[in-house]
Amino acid sequence: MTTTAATSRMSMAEALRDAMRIAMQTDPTVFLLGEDIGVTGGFGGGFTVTLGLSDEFGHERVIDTPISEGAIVGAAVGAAMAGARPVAEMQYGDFVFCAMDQVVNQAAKMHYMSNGQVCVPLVLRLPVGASQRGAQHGQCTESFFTHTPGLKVVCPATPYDAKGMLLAAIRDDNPVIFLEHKLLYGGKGSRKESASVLFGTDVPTDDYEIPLGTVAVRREGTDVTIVANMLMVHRALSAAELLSEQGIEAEVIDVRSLVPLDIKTIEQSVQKTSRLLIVEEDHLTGGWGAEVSALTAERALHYLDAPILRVAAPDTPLPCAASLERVFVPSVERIVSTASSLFAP
Amino acid sequence: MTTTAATSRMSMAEALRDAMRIAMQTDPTVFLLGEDIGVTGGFGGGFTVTLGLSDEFGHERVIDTPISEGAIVGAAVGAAMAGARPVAEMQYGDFVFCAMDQVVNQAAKMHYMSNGQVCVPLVLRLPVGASQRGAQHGQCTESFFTHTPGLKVVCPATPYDAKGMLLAAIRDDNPVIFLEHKLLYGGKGSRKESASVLFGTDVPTDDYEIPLGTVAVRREGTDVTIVANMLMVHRALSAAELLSEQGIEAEVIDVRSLVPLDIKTIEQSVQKTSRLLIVEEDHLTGGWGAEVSALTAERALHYLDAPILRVAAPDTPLPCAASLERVFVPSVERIVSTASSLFAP
Amino acid sequence: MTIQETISTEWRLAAFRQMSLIRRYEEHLYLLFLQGLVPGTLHQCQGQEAVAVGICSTLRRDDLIYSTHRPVGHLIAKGASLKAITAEIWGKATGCVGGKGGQMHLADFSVGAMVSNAIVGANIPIATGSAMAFKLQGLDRVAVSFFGDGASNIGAFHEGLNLAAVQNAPVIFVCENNLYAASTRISSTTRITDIADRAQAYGMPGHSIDGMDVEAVYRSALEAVERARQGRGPTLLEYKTYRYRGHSRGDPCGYRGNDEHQSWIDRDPIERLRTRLVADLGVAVDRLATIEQECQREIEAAVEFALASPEPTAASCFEHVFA
Amino acid sequence: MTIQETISTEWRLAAFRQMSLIRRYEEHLYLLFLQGLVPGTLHQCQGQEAVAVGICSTLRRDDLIYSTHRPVGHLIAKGASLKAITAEIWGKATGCVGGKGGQMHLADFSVGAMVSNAIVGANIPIATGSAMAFKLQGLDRVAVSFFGDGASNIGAFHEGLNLAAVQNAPVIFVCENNLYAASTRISSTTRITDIADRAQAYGMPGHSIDGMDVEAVYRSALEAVERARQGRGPTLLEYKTYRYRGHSRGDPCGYRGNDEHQSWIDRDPIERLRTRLVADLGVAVDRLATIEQECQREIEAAVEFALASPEPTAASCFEHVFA
Ligand SMILES: Cc1ncc(C[n+]2csc(CCOP(=O)(O)OP(=O)(O)O)c2C)c(N)n1
Ligand SMILES: Cc1ncc(C[n+]2csc(CCOP(=O)(O)OP(=O)(O)O)c2C)c(N)n1
Ligand SMILES: [Mg+2]
Ligand SMILES: [Mg+2]
Repeated sequence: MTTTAATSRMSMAEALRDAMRIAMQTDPTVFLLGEDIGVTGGFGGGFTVTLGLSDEFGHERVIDTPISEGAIVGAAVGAAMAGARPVAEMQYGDFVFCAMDQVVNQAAKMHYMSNGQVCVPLVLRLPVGASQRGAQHGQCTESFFTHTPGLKVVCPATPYDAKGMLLAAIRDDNPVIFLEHKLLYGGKGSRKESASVLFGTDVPTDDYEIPLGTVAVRREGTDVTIVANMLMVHRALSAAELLSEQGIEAEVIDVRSLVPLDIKTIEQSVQKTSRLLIVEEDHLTGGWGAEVSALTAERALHYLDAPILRVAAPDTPLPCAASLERVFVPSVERIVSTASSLFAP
Repeated sequence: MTTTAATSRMSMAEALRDAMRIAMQTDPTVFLLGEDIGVTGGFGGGFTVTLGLSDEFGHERVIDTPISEGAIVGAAVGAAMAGARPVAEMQYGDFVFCAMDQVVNQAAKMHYMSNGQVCVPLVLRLPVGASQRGAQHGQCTESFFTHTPGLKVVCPATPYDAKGMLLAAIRDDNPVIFLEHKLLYGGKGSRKESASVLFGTDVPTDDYEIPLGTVAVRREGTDVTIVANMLMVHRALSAAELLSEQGIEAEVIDVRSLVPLDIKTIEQSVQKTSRLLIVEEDHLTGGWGAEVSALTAERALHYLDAPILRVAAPDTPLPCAASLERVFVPSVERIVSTASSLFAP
Repeated sequence: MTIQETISTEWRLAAFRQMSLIRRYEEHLYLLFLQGLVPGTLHQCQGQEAVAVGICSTLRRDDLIYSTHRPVGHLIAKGASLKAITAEIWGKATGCVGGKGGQMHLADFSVGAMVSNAIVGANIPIATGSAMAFKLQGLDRVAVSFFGDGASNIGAFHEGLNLAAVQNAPVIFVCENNLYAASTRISSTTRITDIADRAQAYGMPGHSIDGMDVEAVYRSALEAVERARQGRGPTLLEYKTYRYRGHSRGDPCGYRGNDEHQSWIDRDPIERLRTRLVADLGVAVDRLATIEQECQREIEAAVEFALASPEPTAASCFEHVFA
Repeated sequence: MTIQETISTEWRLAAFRQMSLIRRYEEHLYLLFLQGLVPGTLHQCQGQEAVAVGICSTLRRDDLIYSTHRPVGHLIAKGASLKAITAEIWGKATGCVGGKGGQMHLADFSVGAMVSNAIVGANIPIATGSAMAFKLQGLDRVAVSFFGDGASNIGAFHEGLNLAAVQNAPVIFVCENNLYAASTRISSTTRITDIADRAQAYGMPGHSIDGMDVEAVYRSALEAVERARQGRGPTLLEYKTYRYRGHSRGDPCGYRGNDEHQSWIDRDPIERLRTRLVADLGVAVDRLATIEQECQREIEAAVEFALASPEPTAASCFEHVFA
């Protein structure tokens, strides 16, 4: 990050919009497609992210599609193979299951199946995370994609990362699954999510990229490594402050890129702290955290002074009521108490 | 298994057929649906499993559907909620991605979303495993389902288990994903898979169930625990014989049920052997093996004398050529050498 | 005797009551929402009451309906407990699905209202499957799938209708064409104007009908339901209608014009039925007003019940994953 | 001057050559298969040659085709390297996709033949997307999606055609209706007989055409391709045809009758064209025989090439996961 560049206060929704604007300005083959993303007088997608872009770039480049998730992703695959750089949106990440064949059997595999002769440079944006809408509107779907070879999977936790990673994702020659947590959008007014945690930070107004495949150490610490993504990064940071009061210094690593995964940095941190806690909003069983745990058990077992623990959503569908959602989504308290338990004698 | 019962030599395809026959005889609400499963003069599905059943039970109970994977699973969900017990088939497991919304957002969640007021007693049969058909006809898809709360996930490795588990699955009140490895069907004649490993074993002809949620210890050993499923159970057993020649006695556990998972038995075995090797045909990253590793790193870390290792398919799409498929699918040699490496000084 | 002649004043009064209950319930919620008192999301059906009521009036209690993200009208018309659905919207333990569902996932299994589905189009093959199960079991029950114009563009519509047709399943597909899918006008997502025309692609009867006329809805539904019940297969029924309020909470409808809006309000199904009852059939204005007051009291009682109900226990989050 | 009159003897001779090459290639492979010499799976297109050749003869090299699990005809007609596809079927390093694909996944990017797709229907939205990209870039290229009767029942068909129609995308949807999807006859999976009728559901032109007549295929394709190229949108073309051999390797076709089979062989597209050339246009029988011999030699050279080619290296299994 060049510190001399001009910055502007942006929510994550604004930062994402800024990234798409710059990408479209700098490359005429970039276009957007999704439901309700460009309608005049409309929403700019489910979370205002594309608001105004159809005015700026026209409805030919900001395409409102029918409710046809399979065709949205399928068309993105076909467009990408024909020289364009589509940015497709699912209104909610949960709807990607309607398009799963196109993601898993097509987008992910075509480069390999062509023996490297075609590329599929598409971005699929998925709003994820619980927000009091129930079981079909709040799943964290990371690990369906991390398990699919050929897909890059990224999940920014800050406006700055969101902009730089989206620009990098659009310009990447591979299909990139781009997860956006609803409570991090920080939109304004009536379309703001009620439990939002992040409202705006200074983000450079110019064109910059954050290389995919990197993690970010958000807090240094010596006693326990906490690996988290998206909303959970923020909860882990809050937890780290509370742990610090108990004399436990946590190192918090934001795995903003799950594929490729910078396991080296995690491993080095674990070598230092000897303790690993993974925090994810995804379901426990088979979440991306299981893979981080398995990699650590393979590569750094002898450095560990305690079991590898995971704080995750339970293996239940997502309930709707706020009171139940609070039980479901990992809380700061659960992170603190689980981290503390690693130090139990 | 009652040893007095009459038995008959059955391939896994025959054992599965026998289970469906008994289920349909004993319960009029059981019916089958899928592509090419009941056509007169046809195939009995992609792998002869349902051959003859439409003659016996009629085309009303052995329903040949259009090529509409989403509607196959969707109709199964609806039928299950209306008092029937559908057994749906995908011709190849890979096509389930066309039906993923119905599996993940509907079948898995409806019992929970109804607060326990409806059940979804369906079975979804998925032929999996590499068999020289390339990237879209051979994926092992276990971990997409183990990660989805509300689904049971089972994967027999023998004709005996196949029959008893399919009967249990059909009679279970939950949606059960039933994985069948193509190279274990052991079909005869022109429709036999070329690299099949299992041709027939004695299977009781009567009605019996194997409780879902159990593992089977296929070989006892003291030095290393090898956890594997489906085809890999057989390779692990071959590997165990070779390891025995090196003086290493492997305990081989067949995780024929992935959800529910009997982690206790695995844990106890690891407590005995102090070494764990996981073998799966699924891709390495985020396979079910990652979860077994993570659970072990959480529960039995201090028993381990060596890193937890996994032998899995690589993180590449499945290539078609036999020469490449041999590189892709874990071999006996890879299992032996990886297991041996756990004993390196 | 044509079917039309069988519509009685009693039927009309019952329809008036149900439509009024739906309208007033939705408006009551809307007012509470404006005061910030409704948790979660909100998809309302003001303007579309005639479809829900006309369809469900032809169904038996043991027939199943599968609704959508916009379920209140369908549920009320099928006879669901108002208290239980209200408590569900408020996320309470007494909610119809214990707070797990919320506004988009309402149900009342005692009257055949299955959990409403928030994946657009997903209930189409599901309803088809229920109908196939009825047929398999030799029952004369039918299943109904409700969905919108937008849903007719998703793969599940195609697969579900085709499977139902070829299986001759006793299912009725009810497309409420309110011209918009969220903010997107139907003309920008398909080149046809009548969704009913798609029935031909499956060799199935399809009819496009005025969804602002509860009697027209009733007559068309009666024919389709009888057809299904008699084993003569599915029907696609499209009803032209309009949603008066926004797509979901906080939608100011910037994408559509006031004139269009007004033209539909001018054909309001409740006012139309009121006129018919009062002007043509001599029902006293007061009688209708009494019905409306009764509805209002029922609604207030339901909201009171919801507000007074306890939150679900934390433990219930973990219940009912498996049967 | 009607389009028909523009068909020249040269065009017919070229079509004869291509159809013969496809037929003889497939038959050659079939004989090798019977001897157990062909690895992997096998889905052949004998009988359907006229569709592949008629369509591709109207395309430019830079137009894209998206084929299926039954790709050989389409690939040859588009001008793909016979050696490279044969080597691919044998899983060799010199295969068009280095052995990674196999029989169901053939390609030749130098002539616009994209990797053929073995998920039924999946190429329909993909071809639509390529067409959208052409339009976006202001190019006058077109995309073609080939698929079967069975594919017209999957959701991707519905979503892809509707999106193409509403986007006015330069894409041509070619449905080869060979009456069967694997073993399942079309009459048991849909209630309509002409898949082309489904075009109405999307406000798109649809035509049902004799797929055993390469000239009829050519004329219908020419119209659709020109339409697309001129920005007037997509067309659904359905060709009635028949697959002479089994669905895939080892299928004895127990589900269909000999009479039906024979009735289609009687209308064989290659023999029909031969008759036209010889009887109507005075082309010498020998000239056609020479063409056929040339085809045969080309085929044998391709198989020799494949057999003599090296296996892919083990390392290549790990290559090209990411760009
Ligand atoms: C598969 C899927 N895609 C998108 C959505 C988001 N969404 C919810 S309602 C809606 C519009 C639905 O339009 P329509 O079917 O016409 O029903 P209406 O809302 O008008 O009643 C959309 C896009 C969804 N819930 N499911
Ligand atoms: C989504 C999907 N479902 C099922 C299959 C298995 N399958 C391969 S080809 C085929 C039949 C296809 O029929 P049709 O579309 O008519 O093409 P044809 O084989 O006749 O050329 C089936 C069922 C598949 N490959 N993909
Ligand atoms: Mg609508
Ligand atoms: Mg066919």
